[in-house]
Amino acid sequence: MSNLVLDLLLVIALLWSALRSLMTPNLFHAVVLFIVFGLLMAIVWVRLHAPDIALAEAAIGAGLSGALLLDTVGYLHKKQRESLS
Amino acid sequence: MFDPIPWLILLPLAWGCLAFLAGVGRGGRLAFAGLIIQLALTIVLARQIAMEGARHYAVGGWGAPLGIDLYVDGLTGVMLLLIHVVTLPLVVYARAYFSCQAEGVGYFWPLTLFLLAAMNALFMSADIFNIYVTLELLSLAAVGLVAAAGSAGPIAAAVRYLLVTLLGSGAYLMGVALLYGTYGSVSLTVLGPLLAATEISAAVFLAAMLMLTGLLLKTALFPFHFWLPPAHGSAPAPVSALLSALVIKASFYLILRLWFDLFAPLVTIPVAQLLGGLGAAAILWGSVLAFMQVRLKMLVAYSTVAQIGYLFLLFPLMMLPIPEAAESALQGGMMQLVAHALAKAAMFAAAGVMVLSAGKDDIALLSGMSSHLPLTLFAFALAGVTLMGLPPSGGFIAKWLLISSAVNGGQWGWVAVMILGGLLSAAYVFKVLCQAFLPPVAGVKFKPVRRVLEWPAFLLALISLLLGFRSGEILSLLGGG
Amino acid sequence: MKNLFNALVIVLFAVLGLTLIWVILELQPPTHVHLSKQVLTQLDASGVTHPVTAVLLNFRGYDTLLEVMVLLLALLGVLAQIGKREQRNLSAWFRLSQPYLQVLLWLVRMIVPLMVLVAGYLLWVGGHQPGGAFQAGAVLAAAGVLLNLSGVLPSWAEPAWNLRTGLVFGLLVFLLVAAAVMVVASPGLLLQYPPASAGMLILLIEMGLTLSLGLILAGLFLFLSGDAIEDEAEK
Amino acid sequence: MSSALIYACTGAALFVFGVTGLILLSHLLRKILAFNIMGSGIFLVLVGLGQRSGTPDPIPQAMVLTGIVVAVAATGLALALVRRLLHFTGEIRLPEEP
Repeated sequence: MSNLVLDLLLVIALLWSALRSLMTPNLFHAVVLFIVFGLLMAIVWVRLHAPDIALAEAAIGAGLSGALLLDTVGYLHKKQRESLS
Repeated sequence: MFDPIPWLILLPLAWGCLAFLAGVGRGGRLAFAGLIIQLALTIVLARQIAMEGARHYAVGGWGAPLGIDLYVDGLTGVMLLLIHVVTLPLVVYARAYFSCQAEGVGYFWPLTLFLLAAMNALFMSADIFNIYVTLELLSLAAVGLVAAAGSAGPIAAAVRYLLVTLLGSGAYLMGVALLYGTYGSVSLTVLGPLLAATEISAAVFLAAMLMLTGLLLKTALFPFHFWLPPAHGSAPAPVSALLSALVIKASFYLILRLWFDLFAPLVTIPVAQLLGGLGAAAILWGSVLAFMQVRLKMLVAYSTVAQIGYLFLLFPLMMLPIPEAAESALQGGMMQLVAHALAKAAMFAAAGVMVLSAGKDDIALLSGMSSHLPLTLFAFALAGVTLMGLPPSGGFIAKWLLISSAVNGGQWGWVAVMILGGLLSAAYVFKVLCQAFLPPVAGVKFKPVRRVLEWPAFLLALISLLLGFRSGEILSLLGGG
Repeated sequence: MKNLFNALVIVLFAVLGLTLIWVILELQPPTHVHLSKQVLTQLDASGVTHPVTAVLLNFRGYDTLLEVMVLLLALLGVLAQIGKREQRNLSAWFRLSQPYLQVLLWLVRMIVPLMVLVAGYLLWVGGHQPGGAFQAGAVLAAAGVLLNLSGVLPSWAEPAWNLRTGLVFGLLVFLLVAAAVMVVASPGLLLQYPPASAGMLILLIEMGLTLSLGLILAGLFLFLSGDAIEDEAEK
Repeated sequence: MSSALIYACTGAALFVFGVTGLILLSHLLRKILAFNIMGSGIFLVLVGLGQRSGTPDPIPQAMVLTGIVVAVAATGLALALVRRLLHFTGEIRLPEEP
């Protein structure tokens, strides 16, 4: 029973973070939400008895992709400041 | 007996790695040598297929469904021969091209070699997940090549191409997931008989739809063609030639494979008619837009959109109840694939030389090209003959087979579309030729180009023309597997 | 017109989504093929005892070979975009000018050696429990990214021959093992390891892959993050 | 309903979110996020559907590992191209259809 509740909570959190990361107006928040989404995915993989994928998702999906995206957001902001000044 | 299959997989990957090791702009000679070896291997393989028929090859020795199977038949043999025959002259062309115009050479050679490796692996694969990996390999190589030219236009085109092709792969992979969920296997050898024997569930229908849509996106069939002209039109000429001639054929090949080997029990006449209708729309729309272009390479790219349409006419014609009509439809479609690959490679190569010489990609600047680069213009015209479908070219045989199939089945609508398409392609080819035969505008100077740049296009165009005389061999290899 | 198109797309994909869910709920379990059982019965012959590693590097090792090529290819695409520039050490200077990074730097000095150890451990246990080359490579890459963020490791420019060798080292090991097996042990058969030495060969491949995957994944970040500095220098 | 099946259905929903976002959103970074969400959805369907009966299945798990690596490769390439586009044009959106 508690497992089912946990699963449903995870599902809601997954769907919510995915939707928000696509819809939220602030780009930085979107990327942070995407990283949260990746970490939630890692938990889901543990729930699905797939620890290999959980490790890879946390390190690659959330970690590396997140770092790449954040760096690009930083670059974008810098560019935008330049074009304003 | 020597088996060329594993070497055809491993060697191109090794060439790619070595070319990357060699460094920026290096690897042209390696590519040439490697391609000659691979062409020899392909010929050996094609002979084996012709003598002994189709066969399976179990990678790792496990066999499907546990391991990954490869499968080679006549169709595979034709495709493998085609990519090597088209690429070899293009390698010579690319070396000369990048020695005049260094822009975009960066990692051209490793990317091209990986592109070839991806196509080799794709054509031989009999495992739908493995095919997904090869598709991604192919797409990323193609996108990297388009973007290498490095100014804003090509990069925007490359981004759009990348996003579209990723969407296509995603839809395809979703189909793979559903099929695995239904049958517990991803091997074509296992899935084919299972689909034929069991009742088809809704999941399989959905999977077929998703996979087909994904591949149509990658093949750029109308109305999914929007990404193709900017990507093929703004890449460096050798890249455009590779992409237009070969890369889109890879996803078409997969559609053909899945249509016949996997989803045959699901195929209905309305679906085939729909594909044919989209093909017909592509022929007319692509040809008209090609005629309206002001840039030469965009014209050639839109002509690709149109010529893809012919390939899809084979689906409704294959459904005809008359066996001869169905057979000649398949043969015509395959001839169209081969002839278009050769002719389009020649056309893009020739267009690249003319643009290089004129200094700018603009059809209006071509006046006087007939006296300056007669051989290149001749190659362009010969390739045009194949696209129009005039005898004795390979394109003529292709269109003849398709038309006779349609006439045989009483499908006059398709006949009308094909004839109209031929006239329209004549219009856009002559638009270029007429401009080139105008007297040169005073004060316009053409840059001289190296002779070695002109011959590959001519060679490719000549092969596409002479294909008409040797179509029997290709068709018998096709039927042999 | 635009809004109409958007609404149409949303409705279309909502229908697709509901159909997908319906199809998934309706689906009967497969009755014909039971692959997970086959994996377990053949596990002894694969040379490793962890089923996922067995699938990844033996039963479907061919996929993995191609997949690593995909990764290298993406890196090639990235390299084509960064253009020619000299390796600059601006990163350290630029980033160290921010005080909170001092703390980060101190942390990184502690964490990075630990991460390298973890990577080695993941690689080693991959044969019999969760872990393996991909996870180990990812941890190595993460260490590289951290070093870059804290200013210790400069962003990379056009790779010289030694870095290029590192990037393709794992792939070359993989290809060489495949070719050697094909010539010596099982003639004409691709990636068919003799059961007796399969475990050793897989570990060899994984060691090469860990190094190259770590470098490639780190490279995706380290080559790209240099852009900002390049612009900085232009001004 | 097993938890694997719940996650498979979630995967279907995520796939649809991702595809819709990839088509409709115009900001390129959002498109890349949408592509990654689409990918995660597919992976969930692949594993969830394969493990309906409750026993772990190593085959789809290995496929998803492959898929994650391919996804990060594509993301890296896409970001490199987007940054280059930004560098040249200062735009983070694609020009309208020609």
